[in-house]
Amino acid sequence: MQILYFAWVREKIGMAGEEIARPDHVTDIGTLMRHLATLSPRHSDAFANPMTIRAAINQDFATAGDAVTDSDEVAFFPPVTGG
Amino acid sequence: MQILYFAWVREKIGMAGEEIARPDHVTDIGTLMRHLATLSPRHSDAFANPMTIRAAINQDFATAGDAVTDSDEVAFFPPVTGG
Amino acid sequence: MARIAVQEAPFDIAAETAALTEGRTDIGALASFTGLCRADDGLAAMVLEHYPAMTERALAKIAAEAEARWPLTGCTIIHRVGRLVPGAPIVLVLTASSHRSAALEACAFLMDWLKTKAPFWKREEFTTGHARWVEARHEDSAAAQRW
Amino acid sequence: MARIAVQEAPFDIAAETAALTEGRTDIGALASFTGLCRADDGLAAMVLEHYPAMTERALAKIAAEAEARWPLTGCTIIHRVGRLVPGAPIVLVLTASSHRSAALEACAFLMDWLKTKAPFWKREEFTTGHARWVEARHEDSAAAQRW
Repeated sequence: MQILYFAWVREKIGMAGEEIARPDHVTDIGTLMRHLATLSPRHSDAFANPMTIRAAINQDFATAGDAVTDSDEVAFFPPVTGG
Repeated sequence: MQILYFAWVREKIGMAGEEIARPDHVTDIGTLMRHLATLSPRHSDAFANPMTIRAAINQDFATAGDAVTDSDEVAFFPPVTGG
Repeated sequence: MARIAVQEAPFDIAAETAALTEGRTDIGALASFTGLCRADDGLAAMVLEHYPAMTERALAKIAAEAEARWPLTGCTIIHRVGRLVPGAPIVLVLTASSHRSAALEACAFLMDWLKTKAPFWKREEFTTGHARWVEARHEDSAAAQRW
Repeated sequence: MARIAVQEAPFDIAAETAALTEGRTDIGALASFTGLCRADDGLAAMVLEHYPAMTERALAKIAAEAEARWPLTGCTIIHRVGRLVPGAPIVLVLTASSHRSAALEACAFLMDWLKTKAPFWKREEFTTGHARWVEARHEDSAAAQRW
Protein backbone atom coordinates (compact mmCIF):
# COMPACT_ATOMS: atom_id res chain seq x y z
CA MET A 1 0.00 0.00 0.00
CA GLN A 2 1.03 3.60 -0.63
CA ILE A 3 1.96 5.61 2.48
CA LEU A 4 2.53 9.40 2.46
CA TYR A 5 4.01 11.62 5.18
CA PHE A 6 3.66 15.38 5.62
CA ALA A 7 5.18 18.18 7.75
CA TRP A 8 7.15 16.96 10.80
CA VAL A 9 6.06 13.37 10.30
CA ARG A 10 7.79 13.52 6.90
CA GLU A 11 10.87 15.18 8.43
CA LYS A 12 11.16 12.68 11.29
CA ILE A 13 10.82 9.66 8.99
CA GLY A 14 13.11 11.28 6.40
CA MET A 15 10.96 10.64 3.36
CA ALA A 16 7.75 11.90 1.76
CA GLY A 17 6.31 8.42 1.32
CA GLU A 18 6.92 4.75 0.76
CA GLU A 19 5.29 1.65 -0.69
CA ILE A 20 4.82 -1.02 2.00
CA ALA A 21 3.57 -4.59 2.03
CA ARG A 22 0.58 -4.73 4.38
CA PRO A 23 0.85 -7.53 7.00
CA ASP A 24 -2.43 -9.46 7.47
CA HIS A 25 -3.06 -8.09 10.98
CA VAL A 26 -2.94 -4.49 9.67
CA THR A 27 -6.58 -3.76 8.90
CA ASP A 28 -7.17 -0.21 10.12
CA ILE A 29 -5.38 3.10 10.72
CA GLY A 30 -4.53 2.17 14.33
CA THR A 31 -2.85 -1.16 13.52
CA LEU A 32 -1.14 0.44 10.51
CA MET A 33 0.41 3.15 12.72
CA ARG A 34 1.68 0.50 15.18
CA HIS A 35 3.15 -1.47 12.28
CA LEU A 36 4.85 1.55 10.70
CA ALA A 37 6.41 2.40 14.08
CA THR A 38 8.36 -0.89 13.90
CA LEU A 39 9.98 -0.23 10.51
CA SER A 40 12.98 1.83 11.71
CA PRO A 41 14.14 3.97 14.65
CA ARG A 42 13.03 7.07 12.70
CA HIS A 43 9.57 5.58 12.16
CA SER A 44 9.47 4.64 15.83
CA ASP A 45 10.30 8.25 16.80
CA ALA A 46 7.74 9.73 14.40
CA PHE A 47 4.92 7.49 15.65
CA ALA A 48 5.97 7.64 19.35
CA ASN A 49 2.87 9.64 20.26
CA PRO A 50 -0.03 8.58 18.00
CA MET A 51 -2.30 11.18 19.61
CA THR A 52 -0.34 13.93 17.83
CA ILE A 53 -0.81 12.36 14.40
CA ARG A 54 -3.75 12.60 12.02
CA ALA A 55 -4.48 10.39 9.01
CA ALA A 56 -6.25 10.37 5.66
CA ILE A 57 -7.35 7.40 3.55
CA ASN A 58 -7.59 8.13 -0.17
CA GLN A 59 -7.55 11.90 0.48
CA ASP A 60 -10.28 11.86 3.13
CA PHE A 61 -9.59 12.43 6.82
CA ALA A 62 -9.73 9.15 8.75
CA THR A 63 -9.64 8.00 12.38
CA ALA A 64 -7.92 5.06 14.13
CA GLY A 65 -10.75 2.59 13.53
CA ASP A 66 -11.13 3.24 9.80
CA ALA A 67 -10.33 0.19 7.63
CA VAL A 68 -7.39 0.15 5.20
CA THR A 69 -6.77 -2.15 2.22
CA ASP A 70 -3.79 -2.82 -0.08
CA SER A 71 -5.05 -0.42 -2.73
CA ASP A 72 -5.44 2.57 -0.39
CA GLU A 73 -3.30 5.70 -0.31
CA VAL A 74 -2.84 6.41 3.40
CA ALA A 75 -1.31 9.67 4.65
CA PHE A 76 -0.02 10.60 8.12
CA PHE A 77 0.57 14.16 9.29
CA PRO A 78 0.25 16.54 12.26
CA PRO A 79 -3.01 18.43 12.94
CA VAL A 80 -3.45 20.94 10.10
CA THR A 81 -2.41 24.59 10.50
CA GLY A 82 -3.42 26.36 7.30
CA GLY A 83 -5.57 29.40 6.82
CA MET B 1 -34.22 77.20 16.77
CA GLN B 2 -33.07 75.38 13.65
CA ILE B 3 -35.21 72.39 12.60
CA LEU B 4 -34.18 69.90 9.88
CA TYR B 5 -36.27 67.20 8.16
CA PHE B 6 -35.08 64.14 6.26
CA ALA B 7 -36.54 61.39 4.03
CA TRP B 8 -40.36 61.09 4.15
CA VAL B 9 -40.62 63.58 7.02
CA ARG B 10 -39.02 66.14 4.68
CA GLU B 11 -41.32 65.12 1.82
CA LYS B 12 -44.49 65.27 3.91
CA ILE B 13 -43.65 68.69 5.35
CA GLY B 14 -42.45 69.91 1.94
CA MET B 15 -39.19 71.47 3.08
CA ALA B 16 -35.74 70.40 4.26
CA GLY B 17 -35.82 72.62 7.34
CA GLU B 18 -37.03 75.78 8.96
CA GLU B 19 -36.12 78.31 11.64
CA ILE B 20 -38.78 78.42 14.36
CA ALA B 21 -39.36 80.52 17.49
CA ARG B 22 -39.44 78.14 20.47
CA PRO B 23 -42.55 78.62 22.71
CA ASP B 24 -41.69 78.52 26.43
CA HIS B 25 -43.46 75.22 27.06
CA VAL B 26 -41.31 73.48 24.39
CA THR B 27 -38.40 72.14 26.45
CA ASP B 28 -37.75 68.67 25.06
CA ILE B 29 -38.07 66.59 21.88
CA GLY B 30 -41.55 65.35 22.84
CA THR B 31 -43.04 68.81 23.38
CA LEU B 32 -41.23 70.10 20.29
CA MET B 33 -42.81 67.39 18.11
CA ARG B 34 -46.27 68.21 19.45
CA HIS B 35 -45.65 71.92 18.75
CA LEU B 36 -44.37 71.32 15.21
CA ALA B 37 -47.48 69.20 14.48
CA THR B 38 -49.62 72.37 14.98
CA LEU B 39 -47.78 74.53 12.42
CA SER B 40 -49.66 73.38 9.29
CA PRO B 41 -51.74 70.49 7.93
CA ARG B 42 -48.58 69.07 6.32
CA HIS B 43 -46.73 69.22 9.66
CA SER B 44 -49.73 67.62 11.32
CA ASP B 45 -49.66 64.78 8.79
CA ALA B 46 -45.90 64.28 9.12
CA PHE B 47 -46.03 64.11 12.93
CA ALA B 48 -49.31 62.15 13.11
CA ASN B 49 -47.53 59.05 14.45
CA PRO B 50 -44.59 60.17 16.63
CA MET B 51 -43.55 56.52 17.16
CA THR B 52 -42.40 56.36 13.53
CA ILE B 53 -40.13 59.40 13.88
CA ARG B 54 -36.60 59.62 15.25
CA ALA B 55 -34.73 62.75 16.31
CA ALA B 56 -31.24 64.18 16.71
CA ILE B 57 -30.09 67.17 18.73
CA ASN B 58 -26.93 68.84 17.43
CA GLN B 59 -26.13 65.76 15.29
CA ASP B 60 -26.54 63.21 18.07
CA PHE B 61 -29.49 60.82 18.25
CA ALA B 62 -32.00 61.94 20.89
CA THR B 63 -35.16 60.58 22.52
CA ALA B 64 -38.45 62.20 23.54
CA GLY B 65 -37.26 63.33 26.98
CA ASP B 66 -34.05 64.99 25.81
CA ALA B 67 -33.95 68.78 26.46
CA VAL B 68 -33.84 71.31 23.62
CA THR B 69 -32.78 74.97 23.73
CA ASP B 70 -32.99 77.90 21.29
CA SER B 71 -29.46 77.36 20.03
CA ASP B 72 -29.94 73.68 19.14
CA GLU B 73 -30.11 72.16 15.67
CA VAL B 74 -32.88 69.56 15.93
CA ALA B 75 -33.52 67.03 13.17
CA PHE B 76 -36.52 64.73 12.61
CA PHE B 77 -36.47 61.68 10.33
CA PRO B 78 -37.67 58.09 9.96
CA PRO B 79 -35.66 55.18 11.41
CA VAL B 80 -32.42 54.96 9.43
CA THR B 81 -32.01 52.48 6.54
CA GLY B 82 -28.43 52.82 5.34
CA GLY B 83 -25.77 50.16 4.95
CA MET C 1 -7.94 56.10 13.89
CA ALA C 2 -10.50 54.95 11.37
CA ARG C 3 -10.83 56.22 7.82
CA ILE C 4 -14.39 57.48 7.26
CA ALA C 5 -15.80 58.74 3.97
CA VAL C 6 -19.26 59.67 2.70
CA GLN C 7 -19.22 60.21 -1.04
CA GLU C 8 -21.14 59.97 -4.32
CA ALA C 9 -18.22 58.37 -6.15
CA PRO C 10 -17.59 54.61 -6.19
CA PHE C 11 -14.85 53.26 -3.93
CA ASP C 12 -11.76 51.22 -4.80
CA ILE C 13 -11.51 48.18 -2.51
CA ALA C 14 -7.98 47.35 -3.66
CA ALA C 15 -6.70 50.86 -2.93
CA GLU C 16 -8.49 50.96 0.44
CA THR C 17 -7.05 47.57 1.39
CA ALA C 18 -3.56 48.65 0.35
CA ALA C 19 -3.90 51.80 2.47
CA LEU C 20 -4.63 49.68 5.55
CA THR C 21 -1.84 47.16 5.05
CA GLU C 22 0.94 48.95 3.13
CA GLY C 23 4.34 48.66 4.77
CA ARG C 24 3.00 46.76 7.78
CA THR C 25 3.86 43.23 8.86
CA ASP C 26 1.76 43.09 12.04
CA ILE C 27 -1.58 42.48 10.29
CA GLY C 28 -2.67 38.86 10.13
CA ALA C 29 -6.31 39.34 9.20
CA LEU C 30 -8.26 41.62 6.93
CA ALA C 31 -12.04 41.36 6.72
CA SER C 32 -14.28 43.29 4.37
CA PHE C 33 -17.94 43.74 3.67
CA THR C 34 -19.38 45.36 0.56
CA GLY C 35 -23.07 46.14 0.32
CA LEU C 36 -24.48 46.31 -3.21
CA CYS C 37 -27.71 47.58 -4.74
CA ARG C 38 -29.92 44.64 -5.80
CA ALA C 39 -32.46 44.75 -8.64
CA ASP C 40 -35.30 43.26 -6.54
CA ASP C 41 -38.87 43.54 -7.81
CA GLY C 42 -38.11 45.79 -10.76
CA LEU C 43 -35.93 48.27 -8.88
CA ALA C 44 -34.55 50.90 -11.27
CA ALA C 45 -32.43 52.86 -8.77
CA MET C 46 -31.91 53.57 -5.12
CA VAL C 47 -31.47 57.13 -3.86
CA LEU C 48 -29.48 57.49 -0.65
CA GLU C 49 -30.22 60.58 1.41
CA HIS C 50 -28.21 61.47 4.51
CA TYR C 51 -27.77 64.15 7.16
CA PRO C 52 -24.46 65.69 6.03
CA ALA C 53 -23.54 67.48 9.25
CA MET C 54 -24.11 64.28 11.25
CA THR C 55 -23.11 61.40 8.98
CA GLU C 56 -19.32 61.32 9.26
CA ARG C 57 -19.54 62.01 12.98
CA ALA C 58 -21.96 59.08 13.46
CA LEU C 59 -19.73 56.76 11.41
CA ALA C 60 -16.65 57.85 13.38
CA LYS C 61 -18.44 57.05 16.65
CA ILE C 62 -19.39 53.59 15.39
CA ALA C 63 -15.79 52.99 14.25
CA ALA C 64 -14.46 54.18 17.63
CA GLU C 65 -16.78 51.71 19.35
CA ALA C 66 -15.38 48.87 17.22
CA GLU C 67 -11.82 49.98 17.97
CA ALA C 68 -12.62 49.98 21.70
CA ARG C 69 -14.10 46.47 21.58
CA TRP C 70 -11.57 44.70 19.32
CA PRO C 71 -7.79 45.10 18.90
CA LEU C 72 -7.88 46.54 15.38
CA THR C 73 -4.83 47.87 13.56
CA GLY C 74 -7.11 49.76 11.19
CA CYS C 75 -10.68 50.25 10.08
CA THR C 76 -12.33 51.90 7.06
CA ILE C 77 -15.97 52.83 6.47
CA ILE C 78 -17.05 54.31 3.14
CA HIS C 79 -20.74 54.96 2.44
CA ARG C 80 -22.05 56.26 -0.85
CA VAL C 81 -24.94 58.71 -1.18
CA GLY C 82 -27.00 59.86 -4.14
CA ARG C 83 -28.51 57.78 -6.93
CA LEU C 84 -27.26 54.20 -7.28
CA VAL C 85 -28.31 51.65 -9.88
CA PRO C 86 -28.62 47.86 -9.40
CA GLY C 87 -25.20 46.23 -9.14
CA ALA C 88 -23.59 49.40 -7.75
CA PRO C 89 -21.65 49.15 -4.48
CA ILE C 90 -23.25 51.15 -1.63
CA VAL C 91 -21.07 50.63 1.41
CA LEU C 92 -17.61 49.29 2.24
CA VAL C 93 -16.35 48.23 5.66
CA LEU C 94 -12.76 47.03 6.13
CA THR C 95 -11.18 45.85 9.36
CA ALA C 96 -7.59 44.83 10.00
CA SER C 97 -6.22 43.04 13.04
CA SER C 98 -3.47 40.67 14.05
CA HIS C 99 -6.09 37.94 14.55
CA ARG C 100 -8.98 36.74 12.43
CA SER C 101 -11.77 36.67 15.00
CA ALA C 102 -11.24 40.36 15.83
CA ALA C 103 -11.31 41.38 12.16
CA LEU C 104 -14.36 39.25 11.30
CA GLU C 105 -16.39 40.17 14.39
CA ALA C 106 -15.60 43.89 14.12
CA CYS C 107 -16.62 43.84 10.44
CA ALA C 108 -20.01 42.25 11.26
CA PHE C 109 -20.46 44.62 14.22
CA LEU C 110 -19.72 47.71 12.08
CA MET C 111 -22.31 46.68 9.49
CA ASP C 112 -24.96 45.95 12.14
CA TRP C 113 -24.45 49.27 13.89
CA LEU C 114 -24.14 51.21 10.64
CA LYS C 115 -27.55 49.84 9.56
CA THR C 116 -29.21 51.17 12.72
CA LYS C 117 -27.08 54.10 13.96
CA ALA C 118 -25.98 56.11 10.92
CA PRO C 119 -28.28 58.76 9.37
CA PHE C 120 -28.90 57.34 5.90
CA TRP C 121 -32.28 56.77 4.25
CA LYS C 122 -32.91 54.72 1.13
CA ARG C 123 -35.58 55.55 -1.41
CA GLU C 124 -36.36 52.92 -4.01
CA GLU C 125 -37.41 53.91 -7.53
CA PHE C 126 -39.05 51.19 -9.62
CA THR C 127 -39.18 50.67 -13.37
CA THR C 128 -42.96 51.23 -13.08
CA GLY C 129 -42.33 54.83 -11.96
CA HIS C 130 -43.45 54.05 -8.41
CA ALA C 131 -41.11 55.07 -5.56
CA ARG C 132 -41.03 54.32 -1.83
CA TRP C 133 -38.88 54.88 1.23
CA VAL C 134 -37.32 51.67 2.52
CA GLU C 135 -38.66 50.77 5.96
CA ALA C 136 -36.34 49.87 8.81
CA ARG C 137 -36.24 46.10 9.34
CA HIS C 138 -36.80 44.50 12.71
CA GLU C 139 -34.00 41.99 11.95
CA ASP C 140 -31.55 44.90 11.66
CA SER C 141 -32.43 46.20 15.14
CA ALA C 142 -32.11 42.69 16.54
CA ALA C 143 -28.73 42.22 14.83
CA ALA C 144 -27.47 45.53 16.24
CA GLN C 145 -28.60 44.62 19.75
CA ARG C 146 -26.65 41.36 19.90
CA TRP C 147 -23.36 43.23 20.35
CA MET D 1 -20.26 26.06 -7.54
CA ALA D 2 -17.34 27.51 -5.63
CA ARG D 3 -14.07 28.64 -7.16
CA ILE D 4 -11.18 26.82 -5.43
CA ALA D 5 -7.49 27.43 -6.07
CA VAL D 6 -4.25 26.31 -4.42
CA GLN D 7 -1.30 28.22 -5.81
CA GLU D 8 2.13 29.71 -5.16
CA ALA D 9 1.26 32.99 -6.87
CA PRO D 10 -0.39 35.92 -5.08
CA PHE D 11 -4.10 36.46 -5.65
CA ASP D 12 -5.92 39.52 -6.97
CA ILE D 13 -8.84 40.39 -4.67
CA ALA D 14 -10.30 42.94 -7.10
CA ALA D 15 -10.32 40.43 -9.98
CA GLU D 16 -11.77 37.68 -7.78
CA THR D 17 -14.48 40.02 -6.51
CA ALA D 18 -15.32 41.13 -10.05
CA ALA D 19 -15.59 37.48 -11.13
CA LEU D 20 -18.22 36.85 -8.43
CA THR D 21 -20.30 39.94 -9.11
CA GLU D 22 -19.84 40.81 -12.80
CA GLY D 23 -23.09 41.23 -14.71
CA ARG D 24 -25.22 40.28 -11.70
CA THR D 25 -27.77 42.43 -9.90
CA ASP D 26 -28.99 39.86 -7.34
CA ILE D 27 -26.00 40.18 -4.98
CA GLY D 28 -26.55 42.47 -2.01
CA ALA D 29 -23.62 41.41 0.13
CA LEU D 30 -20.02 40.47 -0.43
CA ALA D 31 -17.80 39.45 2.47
CA SER D 32 -14.10 38.71 2.31
CA PHE D 33 -11.35 37.52 4.56
CA THR D 34 -7.65 37.76 3.77
CA GLY D 35 -5.09 36.05 5.99
CA LEU D 36 -1.61 37.57 5.93
CA CYS D 37 1.81 36.46 7.14
CA ARG D 38 2.81 38.41 10.28
CA ALA D 39 6.41 39.16 11.30
CA ASP D 40 5.93 37.93 14.88
CA ASP D 41 9.01 37.23 17.02
CA GLY D 42 11.58 37.70 14.28
CA LEU D 43 9.81 35.57 11.69
CA ALA D 44 11.71 35.63 8.37
CA ALA D 45 9.37 33.46 6.32
CA MET D 46 6.59 30.92 6.51
CA VAL D 47 6.65 27.79 4.37
CA LEU D 48 3.28 26.28 3.57
CA GLU D 49 3.25 22.57 2.81
CA HIS D 50 0.12 20.77 1.63
CA TYR D 51 -1.16 17.40 0.41
CA PRO D 52 -1.65 18.16 -3.29
CA ALA D 53 -3.93 15.26 -4.16
CA MET D 54 -6.22 16.11 -1.24
CA THR D 55 -6.14 19.89 -0.86
CA GLU D 56 -8.52 21.14 -3.54
CA ARG D 57 -10.89 18.30 -2.76
CA ALA D 58 -10.92 19.23 0.95
CA LEU D 59 -11.49 22.92 0.13
CA ALA D 60 -14.32 22.03 -2.28
CA LYS D 61 -16.01 19.98 0.46
CA ILE D 62 -15.76 22.88 2.92
CA ALA D 63 -17.17 25.28 0.31
CA ALA D 64 -20.01 22.85 -0.49
CA GLU D 65 -20.84 22.73 3.23
CA ALA D 66 -21.06 26.54 3.32
CA GLU D 67 -23.25 26.55 0.21
CA ALA D 68 -25.55 23.99 1.85
CA ARG D 69 -25.86 26.05 5.04
CA TRP D 70 -26.26 29.56 3.60
CA PRO D 71 -27.96 30.88 0.45
CA LEU D 72 -24.78 31.97 -1.35
CA THR D 73 -24.70 33.21 -4.93
CA GLY D 74 -20.97 32.49 -5.05
CA CYS D 75 -17.94 31.57 -3.01
CA THR D 76 -14.18 31.63 -3.62
CA ILE D 77 -11.33 30.05 -1.65
CA ILE D 78 -7.73 30.65 -2.69
CA HIS D 79 -4.90 29.30 -0.52
CA ARG D 80 -1.24 29.91 -1.27
CA VAL D 81 1.52 27.36 -0.69
CA GLY D 82 5.30 27.60 -0.70
CA ARG D 83 7.50 30.24 0.92
CA LEU D 84 5.78 33.44 2.06
CA VAL D 85 7.41 36.47 3.67
CA PRO D 86 5.89 38.77 6.33
CA GLY D 87 3.18 40.97 4.87
CA ALA D 88 2.33 38.45 2.14
CA PRO D 89 -1.27 37.33 1.76
CA ILE D 90 -1.77 33.60 2.51
CA VAL D 91 -5.46 32.90 2.06
CA LEU D 92 -8.52 34.57 0.55
CA VAL D 93 -12.15 33.68 1.21
CA LEU D 94 -14.95 35.52 -0.62
CA THR D 95 -18.66 34.95 -0.16
CA ALA D 96 -21.55 36.56 -2.04
CA SER D 97 -25.21 36.47 -1.10
CA SER D 98 -28.37 38.50 -1.43
CA HIS D 99 -28.21 39.24 2.33
CA ARG D 100 -25.42 40.35 4.60
CA SER D 101 -25.77 37.86 7.44
CA ALA D 102 -25.38 34.91 5.05
CA ALA D 103 -22.26 36.38 3.44
CA LEU D 104 -20.63 37.35 6.76
CA GLU D 105 -21.45 34.10 8.58
CA ALA D 106 -20.39 31.90 5.66
CA CYS D 107 -17.10 33.81 5.41
CA ALA D 108 -16.34 33.24 9.12
CA PHE D 109 -17.43 29.60 8.85
CA LEU D 110 -15.18 28.96 5.83
CA MET D 111 -12.15 30.36 7.65
CA ASP D 112 -12.88 28.34 10.80
CA TRP D 113 -13.28 25.09 8.88
CA LEU D 114 -10.37 25.80 6.57
CA LYS D 115 -8.11 26.22 9.63
CA THR D 116 -9.05 22.76 10.94
CA LYS D 117 -10.15 20.68 7.93
CA ALA D 118 -7.81 21.48 5.04
CA PRO D 119 -4.43 19.72 4.70
CA PHE D 120 -1.98 22.62 5.05
CA TRP D 121 0.95 22.83 7.45
CA LYS D 122 2.93 25.97 8.30
CA ARG D 123 6.63 25.97 9.07
CA GLU D 124 8.07 29.16 10.53
CA GLU D 125 11.63 30.21 9.73
CA PHE D 126 13.15 32.83 12.01
CA THR D 127 15.84 35.42 11.38
CA THR D 128 17.97 33.51 13.93
CA GLY D 129 18.05 30.50 11.58
CA HIS D 130 15.77 28.50 13.89
CA ALA D 131 12.69 26.89 12.32
CA ARG D 132 9.60 25.18 13.75
CA TRP D 133 6.29 23.69 12.66
CA VAL D 134 3.32 25.74 13.81
CA GLU D 135 1.21 23.80 16.32
CA ALA D 136 -2.54 23.55 15.94
CA ARG D 137 -4.31 25.93 18.32
CA HIS D 138 -7.09 24.84 20.65
CA GLU D 139 -9.00 28.07 19.87
CA ASP D 140 -9.14 27.06 16.20
CA SER D 141 -10.77 23.70 17.04
CA ALA D 142 -13.23 25.46 19.34
CA ALA D 143 -14.04 28.02 16.62
CA ALA D 144 -14.63 25.24 14.06
CA GLN D 145 -16.94 23.36 16.44
CA ARG D 146 -19.29 26.28 17.01
CA TRP D 147 -20.84 25.84 13.54
